[in-house]
Amino acid sequence: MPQEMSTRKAYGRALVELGEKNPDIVVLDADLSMSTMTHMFAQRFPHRFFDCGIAEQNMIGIAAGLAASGKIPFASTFAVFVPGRCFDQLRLSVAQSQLNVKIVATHGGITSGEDGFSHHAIEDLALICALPGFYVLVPTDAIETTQMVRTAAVTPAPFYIRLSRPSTPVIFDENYHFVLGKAVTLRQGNDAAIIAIGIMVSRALEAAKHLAQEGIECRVVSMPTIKPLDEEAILQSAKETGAIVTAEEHLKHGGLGSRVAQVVAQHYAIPMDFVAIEDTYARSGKAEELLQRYGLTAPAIEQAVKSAISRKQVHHS
Amino acid sequence: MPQEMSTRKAYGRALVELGEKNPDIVVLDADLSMSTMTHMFAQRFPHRFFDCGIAEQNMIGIAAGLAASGKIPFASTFAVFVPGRCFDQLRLSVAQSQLNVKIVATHGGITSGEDGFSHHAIEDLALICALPGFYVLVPTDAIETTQMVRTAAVTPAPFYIRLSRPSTPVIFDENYHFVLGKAVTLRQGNDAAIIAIGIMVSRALEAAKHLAQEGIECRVVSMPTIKPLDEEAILQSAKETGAIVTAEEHLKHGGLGSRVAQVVAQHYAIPMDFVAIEDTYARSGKAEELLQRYGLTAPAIEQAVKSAISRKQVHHS
Amino acid sequence: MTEMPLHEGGLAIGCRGQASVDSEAGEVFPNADCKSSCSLEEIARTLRRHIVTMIAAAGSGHPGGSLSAVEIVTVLFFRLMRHRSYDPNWKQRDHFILSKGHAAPLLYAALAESGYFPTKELITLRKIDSRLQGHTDRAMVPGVESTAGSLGQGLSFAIGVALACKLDSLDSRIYTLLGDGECDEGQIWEAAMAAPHYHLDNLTAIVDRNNQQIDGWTRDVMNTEPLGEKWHSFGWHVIEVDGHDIGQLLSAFEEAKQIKDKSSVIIAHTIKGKGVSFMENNLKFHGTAPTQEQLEIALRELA
Amino acid sequence: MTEMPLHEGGLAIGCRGQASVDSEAGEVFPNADCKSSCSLEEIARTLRRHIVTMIAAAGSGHPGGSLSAVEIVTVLFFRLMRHRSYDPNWKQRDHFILSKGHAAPLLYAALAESGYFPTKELITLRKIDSRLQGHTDRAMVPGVESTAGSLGQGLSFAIGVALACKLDSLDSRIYTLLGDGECDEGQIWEAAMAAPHYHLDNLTAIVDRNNQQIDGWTRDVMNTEPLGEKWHSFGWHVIEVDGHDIGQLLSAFEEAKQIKDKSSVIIAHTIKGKGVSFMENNLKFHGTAPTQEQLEIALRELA
Ligand SMILES: Cc1ncc(C[n+]2csc(CCOP(=O)(O)OP(=O)(O)O)c2C)c(N)n1
Ligand SMILES: Cc1ncc(C[n+]2csc(CCOP(=O)(O)OP(=O)(O)O)c2C)c(N)n1
Ligand SMILES: [Mg+2]
Ligand SMILES: [Mg+2]
Repeated sequence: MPQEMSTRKAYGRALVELGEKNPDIVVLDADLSMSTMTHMFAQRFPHRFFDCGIAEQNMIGIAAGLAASGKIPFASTFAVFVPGRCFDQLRLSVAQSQLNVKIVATHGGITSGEDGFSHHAIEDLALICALPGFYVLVPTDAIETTQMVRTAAVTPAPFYIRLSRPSTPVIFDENYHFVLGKAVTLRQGNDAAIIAIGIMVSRALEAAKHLAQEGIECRVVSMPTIKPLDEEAILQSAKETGAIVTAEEHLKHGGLGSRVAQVVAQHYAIPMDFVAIEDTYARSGKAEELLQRYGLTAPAIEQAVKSAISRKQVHHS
Repeated sequence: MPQEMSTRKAYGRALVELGEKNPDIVVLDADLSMSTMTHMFAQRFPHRFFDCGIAEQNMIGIAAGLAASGKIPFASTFAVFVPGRCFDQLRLSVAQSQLNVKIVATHGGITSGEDGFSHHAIEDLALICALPGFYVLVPTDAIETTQMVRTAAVTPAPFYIRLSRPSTPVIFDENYHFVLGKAVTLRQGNDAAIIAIGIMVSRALEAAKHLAQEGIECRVVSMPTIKPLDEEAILQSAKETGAIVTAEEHLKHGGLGSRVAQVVAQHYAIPMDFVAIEDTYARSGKAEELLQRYGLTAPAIEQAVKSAISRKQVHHS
Repeated sequence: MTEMPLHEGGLAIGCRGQASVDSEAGEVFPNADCKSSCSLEEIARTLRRHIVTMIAAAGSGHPGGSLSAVEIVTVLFFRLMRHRSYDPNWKQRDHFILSKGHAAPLLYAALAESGYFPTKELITLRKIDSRLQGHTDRAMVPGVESTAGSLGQGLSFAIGVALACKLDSLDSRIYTLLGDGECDEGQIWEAAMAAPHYHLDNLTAIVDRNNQQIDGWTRDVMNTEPLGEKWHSFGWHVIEVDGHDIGQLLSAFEEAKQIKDKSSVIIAHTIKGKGVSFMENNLKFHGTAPTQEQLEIALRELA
Repeated sequence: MTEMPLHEGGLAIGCRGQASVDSEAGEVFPNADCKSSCSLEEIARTLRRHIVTMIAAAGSGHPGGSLSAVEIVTVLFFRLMRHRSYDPNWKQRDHFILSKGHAAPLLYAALAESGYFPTKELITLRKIDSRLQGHTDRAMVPGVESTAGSLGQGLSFAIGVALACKLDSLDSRIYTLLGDGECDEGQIWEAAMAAPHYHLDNLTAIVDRNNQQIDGWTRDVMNTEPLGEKWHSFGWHVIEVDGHDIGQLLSAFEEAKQIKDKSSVIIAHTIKGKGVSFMENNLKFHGTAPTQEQLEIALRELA
């Protein structure tokens, strides 16, 4: 495994691997197969690949019909178009129909960069988590992506897996084992916990390293399954550290932070802070420039950790 | 004003009133004008009413174009179809376009009843709050609805107003004055605060009355503006009561509760509980039966209040 | 729950769950007995009685668009489609996908009369613990292939099923019933473009052309004419019939079967509320239940 | 920011912001000077140079679909449309709504050459503090009427603008440019059904029929043929032209103007990447920027 690889590339490869093993795997795309990497599957298994053209709603309906007939459809496009362009189809034809459809959306977040806000998926998690029955996953790296795709293929339920465009650091080694619904503690620490997803995990680790130099020991938890949440891991972090910061490439509303906040508030109220995109759209720019501009950085996490720690029990004295 | 009236009926009347005063008001519907009550406007101002047929996406785009040309479009259908059937259109053509479009969606929640889950809007707030720039409102009664519609008409920004199907108690009198972005304290109390929206406000008042009989004094706050939230009112409740329960006819994910939890966690962490629909779809049934079945009742609120109170500071001892 | 007369015609009872082999075609028609034991017209009348009765019992529902499509569904379930009420997921079956989900009462009536569940269950429609949801839920009721209620989604779903049948080399036929108002939805045209592109000659769509939607006549609300030309220009073989004429429907479906390499659509000209005088072409009965008094008149007319 | 040669033709400079009255038509053509001072062909070439130059400077973007529609946009901005660069929101203006938002570089070039902003700003395309977003943002750039980037939305928006013009008794014309792949989107057909229903004869859609989308030729990815018949069956007046032939475009737009009571669509047959040999019909250049070396070749070809 190279040091860096995009999660979508790992997805393309995993699909081919699955396709070899299981003839029921079928793949759909909406005229973006070169970018979502489903073209790898299309080339190898042309008869099990369906390009739906630029018609995301129809793609989801077709996937549902295929699933109802025993196929295991993987449907891909950019995260900004699914769920956004076909939410009602995901709702009725997949979630309410309880069908075994796998949505793998690439170009999540703002790191799709220069295309601008029409192409920045900053609200997909808010939407997809509003669909009862869906598993919602965000991998940390290419290795985890592969395992998630395999897991989705053998778990009969609707899945949403959110990938990103750029190459990102490979964090796990080949021995890593993804477990559906389980958080992964990447660093120990009891002063605060940083719970992160996707590209923010490596930034969380970086922040923790810096904070350790200042004597603040942070636990770093990656939460690859956004739904259902690993409530146990969250509550353990809450109890053992007393302060939680979440970090995600998503709006503050409706994503990881909002989901963790509800668990915490309902079971073990402690101060939190949220590293996420405030209520605004981003502009065109290079991925790294945008992450800086919209506060998705290690320093932003460090600041949030300090803020949460400063609020520990103050008002309970 | 009668004792009971549906908020959608108040909407239909308010539209006609606005239409008389302002020739720029135009109204759109998607083949549900009899149910959304826009037919009242259609009858009075046929040339300013556009039925788009069963094409919600097109309706939003047309509304955006009208707004770009200086009109003030009100677009209506069921809350399950807008935002769900046209999220990407609301995103690009309205929110990202910063256009003055008013969405008034009726049949919010599960009280649309017997039609079943395809017609139950339990996720619309999660979606619409994920659109930067939108004001999101849920009126408590018919009186407040009228004022909200008037406010939306004179405030140049995208609005989403969520109404319900059944007749509901009229709570406010004619002297009531809706203020955009402000919470309304309907009952004082310092043991816990119940923050509620829509049909759950009257249930919250009922719960507070019962709890008072047991010596628990609850503040009842209605939060007609879900976005932007009245953070001040929330934090005041948090500080003065130390326990907050939210109540809404919506999924627990992404609605009022999730938004309040983030404010609380970030500024003044206290125990909370959530009266909302758990992660599931509801079935066909009478409105009242469904509210019972899915836990949207005064007793459920009472229990949640007790739970939140029981967690006050326990783990901080 | 009120006890209501269900007016079981008993006509189709003889057919329930008994597969028989049509030796000519070499195909299995579970309901082949119907062909001899009872006329399709009689079955249609029975379904209509079920529809008005169950909607009256529910106190809400959609009689108009259920009644307009009765002959279409009758011909499919009681003559043409291979299906087994005792084995709803039979791999070789033909598929019926109801896209206009508010016509659920019609589908429930046809399924009950085909033996998928007791006809006396029909009366539970829309009640809190019933399987018979206001709009169809595929997870709840045997024989219901798709979850519906949000319009415009059935044709896409049907394409998925048709593609799967092709992949599995099954010669099943896939039928989907659309409303004419439903054809306003863009998703219908996305799907309409895709089906012939994928050469799905195992797929037949039927448009219940009753010329009404909720807000009025389709030509006033959103004109879909020339509807046949639209489908034709999207690559479909188009057949127009009187949707209440069983003979025309039978030959239209037969014609559709013969067409290779593309999909067929049957535009079935119908009357909304057909069979009940005061419901016919009456917008009000798109989504209003008959009163007890109206029910009695309706049942008399359908006797 | 790299300094890049912008190859300002200067052709259109004489036209910028100077309204002149075409006495024959009695209409205000701010860019009427172009008719005499410079040929539309020359302007088209200038726009092409801007497009490849700014996309090369950005390092990303969509040359193919920008180049294919150059003549369409040239004819509209520099001959037919009433608009004022010094008064972008002029109430009486004609409207251009770019639906296929990835052709933003083309629109930016036309706006700059019309005097809405300096041509030297073009080079800031897609850079972090530029107004020139990767896909158009109506709130940022004067002259940009719609926010785009998610395909399928422009025609609906154009209908809204056209309805507003009718309500306000303005005789403005509304133009919207669609991709042919974009016609896969259901929303296009929802809108296509609605425009003639509302009798919007002030609306003209242009489909850039370059026969390609991202995954390949449209006939392979999702066949839209017969495209003209589809629009015809949706109630439109259909005109087919060579989209690189300025004469044919001019008379098509003139014809559209004469059609009453319904909307017109011009199916402009084009070549994706037109004007740059190695980009023509080359799928790769749908969404890839030319290298510096490729840019130089392109500019030589467009000299
Ligand atoms: C996406 C969507 N929008 C709106 C509705 C509300 N609705 C239910 S039935 C109906 C009219 C349907 O008309 P048509 O398709 O002609 O059905 P029929 O006349 O056969 O009853 C509408 C608008 C819906 N169910 N789904
Ligand atoms: C709703 C939506 N789906 C997918 C895309 C990604 N996308 C951008 S351009 C494009 C192909 C467009 O093809 P066409 O409309 O023919 O444009 P042209 O050939 O003129 O470039 C696609 C699929 C998008 N922008 N919007
Ligand atoms: Mg109809
Ligand atoms: Mg093209």
